[in-house]
Amino acid sequence: MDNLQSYLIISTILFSLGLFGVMTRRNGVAVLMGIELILNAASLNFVAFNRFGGMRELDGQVFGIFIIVLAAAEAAVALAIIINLFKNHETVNIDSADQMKG
Amino acid sequence: MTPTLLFALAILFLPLLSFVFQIFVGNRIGRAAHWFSLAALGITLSLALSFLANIFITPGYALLDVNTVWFSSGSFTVELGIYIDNIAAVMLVVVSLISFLVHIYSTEYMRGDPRYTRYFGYLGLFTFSMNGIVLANSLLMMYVFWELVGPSSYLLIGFWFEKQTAASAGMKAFLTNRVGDIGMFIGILLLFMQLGTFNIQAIAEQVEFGAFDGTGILLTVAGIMVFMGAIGKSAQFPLHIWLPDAMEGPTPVSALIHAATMVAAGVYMTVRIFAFLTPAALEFVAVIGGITALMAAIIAITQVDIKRVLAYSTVSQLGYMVMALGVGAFQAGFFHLTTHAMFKACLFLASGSVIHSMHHALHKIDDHSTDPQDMRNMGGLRKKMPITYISMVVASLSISGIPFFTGFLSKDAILAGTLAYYNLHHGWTIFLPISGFGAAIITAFYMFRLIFMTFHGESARQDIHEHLHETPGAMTTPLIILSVLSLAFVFTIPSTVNPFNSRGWFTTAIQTGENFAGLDMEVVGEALHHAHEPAMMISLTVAALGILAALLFYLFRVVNVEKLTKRINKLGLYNLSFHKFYIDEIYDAILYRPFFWYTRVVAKFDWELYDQKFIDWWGWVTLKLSDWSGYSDYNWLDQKVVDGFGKATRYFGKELRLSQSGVIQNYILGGVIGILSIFILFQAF
Amino acid sequence: MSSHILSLLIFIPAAGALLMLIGHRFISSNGNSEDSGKTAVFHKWIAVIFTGLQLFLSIWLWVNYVPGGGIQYQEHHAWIQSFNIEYFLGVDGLSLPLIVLTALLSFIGVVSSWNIKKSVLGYFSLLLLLDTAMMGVFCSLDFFLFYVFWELMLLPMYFLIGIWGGPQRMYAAIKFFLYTLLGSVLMLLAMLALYFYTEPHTFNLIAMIQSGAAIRDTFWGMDIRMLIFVALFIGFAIKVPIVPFHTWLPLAHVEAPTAVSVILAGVLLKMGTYGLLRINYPLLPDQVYIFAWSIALLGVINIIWGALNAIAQIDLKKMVAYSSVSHMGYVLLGMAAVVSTSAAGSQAGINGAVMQMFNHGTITAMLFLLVGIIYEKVHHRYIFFPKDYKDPALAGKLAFGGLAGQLPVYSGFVALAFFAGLGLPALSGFISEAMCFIGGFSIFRTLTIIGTLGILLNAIYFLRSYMHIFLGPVSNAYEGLKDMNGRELLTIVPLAIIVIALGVYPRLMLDVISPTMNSLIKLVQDMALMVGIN
Amino acid sequence: MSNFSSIAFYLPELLLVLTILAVIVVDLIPGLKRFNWIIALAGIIFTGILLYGDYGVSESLYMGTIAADPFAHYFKWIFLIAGFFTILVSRHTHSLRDADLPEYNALLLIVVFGLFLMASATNLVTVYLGIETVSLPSYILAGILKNDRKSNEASLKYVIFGAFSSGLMIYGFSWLYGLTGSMSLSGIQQGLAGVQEPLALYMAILLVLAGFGYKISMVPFHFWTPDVYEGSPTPVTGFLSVAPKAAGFAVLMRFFYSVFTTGSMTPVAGVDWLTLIALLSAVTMTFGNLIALQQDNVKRMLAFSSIAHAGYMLMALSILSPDAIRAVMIYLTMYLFMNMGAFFMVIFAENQLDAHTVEDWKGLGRKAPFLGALTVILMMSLTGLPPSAGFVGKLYLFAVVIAGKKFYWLAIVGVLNSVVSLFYYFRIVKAMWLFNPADTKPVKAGGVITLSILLFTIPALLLGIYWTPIINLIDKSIGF
Repeated sequence: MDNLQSYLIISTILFSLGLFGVMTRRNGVAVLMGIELILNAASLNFVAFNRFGGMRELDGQVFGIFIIVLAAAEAAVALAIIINLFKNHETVNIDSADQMKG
Repeated sequence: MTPTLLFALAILFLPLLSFVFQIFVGNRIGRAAHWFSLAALGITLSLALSFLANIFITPGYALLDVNTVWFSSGSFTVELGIYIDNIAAVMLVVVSLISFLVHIYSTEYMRGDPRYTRYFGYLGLFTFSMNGIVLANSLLMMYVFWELVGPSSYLLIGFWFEKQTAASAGMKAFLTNRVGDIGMFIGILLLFMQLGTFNIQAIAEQVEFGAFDGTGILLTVAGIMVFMGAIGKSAQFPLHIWLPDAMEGPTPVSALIHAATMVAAGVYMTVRIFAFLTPAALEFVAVIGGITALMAAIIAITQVDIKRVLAYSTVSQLGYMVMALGVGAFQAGFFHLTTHAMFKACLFLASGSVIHSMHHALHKIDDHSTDPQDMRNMGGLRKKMPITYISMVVASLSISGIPFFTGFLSKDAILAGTLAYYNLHHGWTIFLPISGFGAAIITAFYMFRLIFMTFHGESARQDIHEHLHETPGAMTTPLIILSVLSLAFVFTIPSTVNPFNSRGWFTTAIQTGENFAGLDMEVVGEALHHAHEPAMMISLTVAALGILAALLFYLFRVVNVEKLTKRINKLGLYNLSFHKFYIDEIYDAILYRPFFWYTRVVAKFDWELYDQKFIDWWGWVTLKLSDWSGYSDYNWLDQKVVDGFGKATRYFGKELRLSQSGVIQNYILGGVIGILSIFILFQAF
Repeated sequence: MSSHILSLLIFIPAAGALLMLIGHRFISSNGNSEDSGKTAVFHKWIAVIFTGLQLFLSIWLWVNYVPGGGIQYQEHHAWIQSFNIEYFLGVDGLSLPLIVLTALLSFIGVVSSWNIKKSVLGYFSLLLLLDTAMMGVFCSLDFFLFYVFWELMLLPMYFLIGIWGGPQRMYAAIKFFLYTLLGSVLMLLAMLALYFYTEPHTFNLIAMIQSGAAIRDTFWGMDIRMLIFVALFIGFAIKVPIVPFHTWLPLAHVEAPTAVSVILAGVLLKMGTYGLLRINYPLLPDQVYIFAWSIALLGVINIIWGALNAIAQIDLKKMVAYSSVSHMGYVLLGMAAVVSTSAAGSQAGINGAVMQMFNHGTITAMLFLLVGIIYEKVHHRYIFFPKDYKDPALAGKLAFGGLAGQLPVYSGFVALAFFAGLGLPALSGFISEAMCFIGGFSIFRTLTIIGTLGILLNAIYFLRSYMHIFLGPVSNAYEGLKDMNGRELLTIVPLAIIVIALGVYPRLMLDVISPTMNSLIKLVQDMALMVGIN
Repeated sequence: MSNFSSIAFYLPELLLVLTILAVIVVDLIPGLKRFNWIIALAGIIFTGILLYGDYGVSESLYMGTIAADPFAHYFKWIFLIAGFFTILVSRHTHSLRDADLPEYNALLLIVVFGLFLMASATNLVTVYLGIETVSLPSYILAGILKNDRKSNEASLKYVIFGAFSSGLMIYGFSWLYGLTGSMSLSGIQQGLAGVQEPLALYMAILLVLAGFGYKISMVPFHFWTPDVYEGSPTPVTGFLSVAPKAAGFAVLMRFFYSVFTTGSMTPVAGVDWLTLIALLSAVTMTFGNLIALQQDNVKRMLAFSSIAHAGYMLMALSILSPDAIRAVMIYLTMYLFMNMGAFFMVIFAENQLDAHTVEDWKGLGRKAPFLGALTVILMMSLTGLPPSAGFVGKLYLFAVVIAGKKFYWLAIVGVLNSVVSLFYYFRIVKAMWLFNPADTKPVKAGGVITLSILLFTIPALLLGIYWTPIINLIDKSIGF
């Protein structure tokens, strides 16, 4: 099982789950989680490719760390905004923000 | 510049000068301004006479033939030129003489009119245009002046434009003429494209040397096309409808138009182009003339308006002239043009004199409802207006073709021509002499009907009668001059005084025309010669018959006219004549109304459908799209129509903006669907 | 002076506009945008002086022009080197009449706008800007420069119609704008295609003539030359306007203020046909051969369709607008004759077309001015009131009648203009129309014969409307109308003189244009041979 | 170049970072708080001076992760100008009065820094880093009016859509890395030459395009644009509509031209992304224009129009040639002036009249004739009518397409779209000039706003008449 293919399958599943979550969840926090899943899928890919691709450098691993860092920052900003949403709308349901359309 | 050219230019431009003077200066001077026009026309007339004098010296020779480039772009050149031969010289005299006399006459007739000076200006313009046609050496130049006759007639016929009928009549004349002009223009184009020139002499020459080879169908077509101009101008069937309406103009104008200018222009032009009219084209010409002559004569019988009778008589006589040219009696046609100018001018001016007198009488008794032109209100005028009466009788005798009068000479020659034509061709061409002689008998009848109804018998309205009196000298003098000119000897001296022989200076000066398009003039001449005597016999007989009938009907009242009328009318014949064969009504029903309806439809289509709803088609498409997508209902159809393109784009925009639902997850969905569809799309292809 | 005369000619009005904007600040007492009487007078006189100066220069240009001397008064500077765009001006026999026409009509337009009340500054400065753009179009010999001026016209036109127009002005303005822009963007594409297909790449219209012959390519199976021709043609056709691209015209004309209608009909319409002659003809002569019949057909359709529509109109201005459609048809018919095998025919056609452009400019300007004058007097211009007129008592009734007695001078000029419009000899329209017909007839006989119907149709609506308005029983509704005043005469009389002068002595014009146009014919015919399609 | 020696060429960015820090620090000192905008502006000016010193440099920094090349250099000027004027104008925007401006300025500067990074990134990591550095402060900026529901909604939509898109992109990156084994753009290009799985590559390209497309608001990743633009404070909207879009194009061009293109200027193995771009371009501009027709809110209309402008620019990228890059750079330059000018005008209208919809703008031209006239020029330029900068920009775009002799249909779609765009741009002009205002009381704008509008209108007009200097500059800046 320790081959590239299995990692890729897992990452694809993660990606799909993330995508599904982003598209279906109403709760803002849950949507954020979906996004995190997508990022993790990418991160996993990087690491896996780095390991199985026979590369000398560790740049894939480094990228993985970068993703984690930036995902954290992103989550921080997004959560702040969702809190603000809650302040304004008394809900974290992102459907409630549909004032602007058309 | 030779004196001849100078004179010719003076003849052309003096009337124009009169026009310019009257328009810009005239109304500041007032009535006295007419002296300027009289002087201008007087000089014109004397110059024209000086040309006429020349034709006795050198017959058959062009007095003047000059050419100058009007404008040119290298290969395409348009020349202007003057060509004066005997025909033109005679015509010039006719035009300027009649015009001059009409000028004199009008000083009295139009006295007190608020636009008195302008009237004289218009007369000048008219004379100028007509002289231009006469002098032109090229078809294009002729067309130019031909078209100029349009507005001048428009202005004169509609001179009393406050009358709706006058205003419409002017327009009708102009537009009807334009129909013919289109044909003439196309004909000119055809000739130009084939021969590269507009010059009439040059065209004739090239035709002579076989520029149109083969069957000459093209030449026939070109000839007929050019002749269409004459159909319009000379009021031939089926474009004769404008002429009777043109009676709405002042009576002297009618005299000018119907005797010497406008209507004569058509015949004159046909004379000019005679040399290259093919036999087939001439046949067409003859038929048109024949139909016109007979039909107009029949209409004239029943008219009660004195001027209308004369108007239809004019149409009929023009038919004669055209028919004459058609059958190859070139000389006779032109002769009749000349003689007709004199006696018809005389008739019109005389009728004008009557109307003038009637008008004054009505004015005196304060009657504004009675029509001063209706013959039924006249009668017994001969004692009150002797000069008018005599001159009118002279002219009537002339038009009826009685010996000792000019009409006899020319008309007889035409009738001989039709007879000769029948002798040559047989068959259906019997129609031509029938038409000719038939019209002759009718002419004599209706002319004397007019005389008797107007001048003889009891006065129908005694109250009017009391106030009638002879018109002043300025009006009677032209009458006298014209009636003298309607006497036969004027045209025959010094050669002969035989009233049955037309040989004289005129026939010497105006030779039998040439034809290069296939008509053998010698054969025609021979046939004419043979037909001369029988024609004379028959024509004398029919003229006598006609006058006799008129005598019986209207002077001695042997026959009860009313009863007869009713009897005839059982077949609708009287009405047919009285309503001018319903031609105006027919045109109205099948041409004018549908046409204007059509233009309105076109305009509606252009704006309301094409422009405003063009994209209703787009709209239709989008409607279908929306049906499929289930997005839209039919409401948008009811919305105000913007523009086609705009509508569609806005509509699509409206549909598309639905995609911007405001819900973020739909956006993401949109992105994912987008990316997937791109992926699939590109994999598929 | 002569070396920069064209630049002067183009930018004098713009300078006037600038002066107005600057002067406004100093003269207006409160610095307000609204006009006081003082500023209004200032703007009017600036406009008159600057357009007058331009008119004077254009006449100077005409007088000193040497017919047959090729392109004169050239100015040639590099503009954007990296794109080979040049500031290239020049005048030949094709553009000269139109330059004079533009200057004349601009001047007359300014004079006729004397009674404008609504923001005088804006009106006159836009009018002058428009003037600059129009002049630029006719002077440019660089396609790019031409295009810039071409588009520059749209903006002032939009405002002039949109602000000073009639009740439907906004609709008319945007419609005009969209329609013409649609045409010009296609032209832009064609221009770029020409640029990239010529070697070396150039926008220089003179240089393109030679290198243009080498363009050979296909796109999706279509000849690229044909695509370019069609794109350019549509661009120009909208301006002419050629049916079916004409529907912006009646609306824009009707809604525009008088002076703008005059310029619109007098100058802008000519740009379409000018563009065809300047660009399509020399650059793609083989396509001219292919499309000549279609151009003639469209010309005939224009003649007939425009006239039929004009007949049905009850609004005098709309009638005149449709008459423009009809009259521009003659130009097209004449232009199509370039392919005629007979030298006389092609020369008559092309020269006639150019003359018709000028003549229609003057005649239609007269017509619109005259309509404007009556509108100013009675505030409507109906021949018949429409069925849904605001006053139900008048709806469907004749609106005028017998004005000829009340307004003799006015009706005289209207008669002159109408007769000129229906192509009466001795007035300028006749010569050019006849030449167009002669040209057309030399190659497209049947079409031309159908086209000659226009002779009749044009007469119908002019005479009918004349009768309804000026003849017949005098209507009492308009008592106390004043005849034309001096200022109005000043706008009409020069045009009337030109109309008569060119009708009597067409050489005034023909001698100037024919050398250029004849060489254009030769060019088109020779190049078409060279390109190989003939 | 090694990390240490790279610093010499990285001074502008470093100064920018210092400025950011200074702004944050100064904000903590009560007495100096009100001066922080001066520090921010001064920082930008000095950055500009340092940047000017780097003119003509072409170096690869930090072991090939960042390039200090003329291409990036040119874009940096666009970012600096946009940033400078946004900070300046924001101070005079009424709706931002209550906001925390110090934070605001710092955030803006961070965005500028991120844009610098985006424009010069030559490595997957730096590309990602750059995009995120731009995005994160942008989310906050969009929602900086904390109590404004619209602003809040804008930031929410922005963050979710942004994070999602960058997620897609990063996933695509991972595949690229896997396929080629390299992180640097040049390495990936070389690696792609031998790739055997076009499908995977294709998927990767699409995912990457999603990330970039979101930044330049390309259909179908444009959905966030209108809502965010409408909800954000107007100066932010103006900035977002220009600077990140420019940076997005910079990174898009760099990426596609140096990664998905072989050395001989043809698309990489079996993936015809040129046709893809052409299609997306047509859809994008049509979509943007058609919906813009329907808008009544001026900001929203401009948002949709900015989508359309992205479509126009993509049009050029469907042709693979240096001219395409040049054309896009020219267009972005022109777009900077005309679009930001238009947004400044919107700020003016909001400030003085509280005008949001086209209806509110009625008669504005008569109340403020000078600014009204400038607006006409800006709208003309946005429509692309000569003589204006917008026209010149479009001219170059169309020239590329025509010269490519391949996508004539795209050119036709493009010009038709310009015609459509006329309609809505001139709705604003119509409202301003063709209607009479209720009252003719003149409306005066503050000096800064007027000056900013003027400064952006002058180039919008003058660059339409003479643009050789810009062309020369850009021609020197095309080298990657």
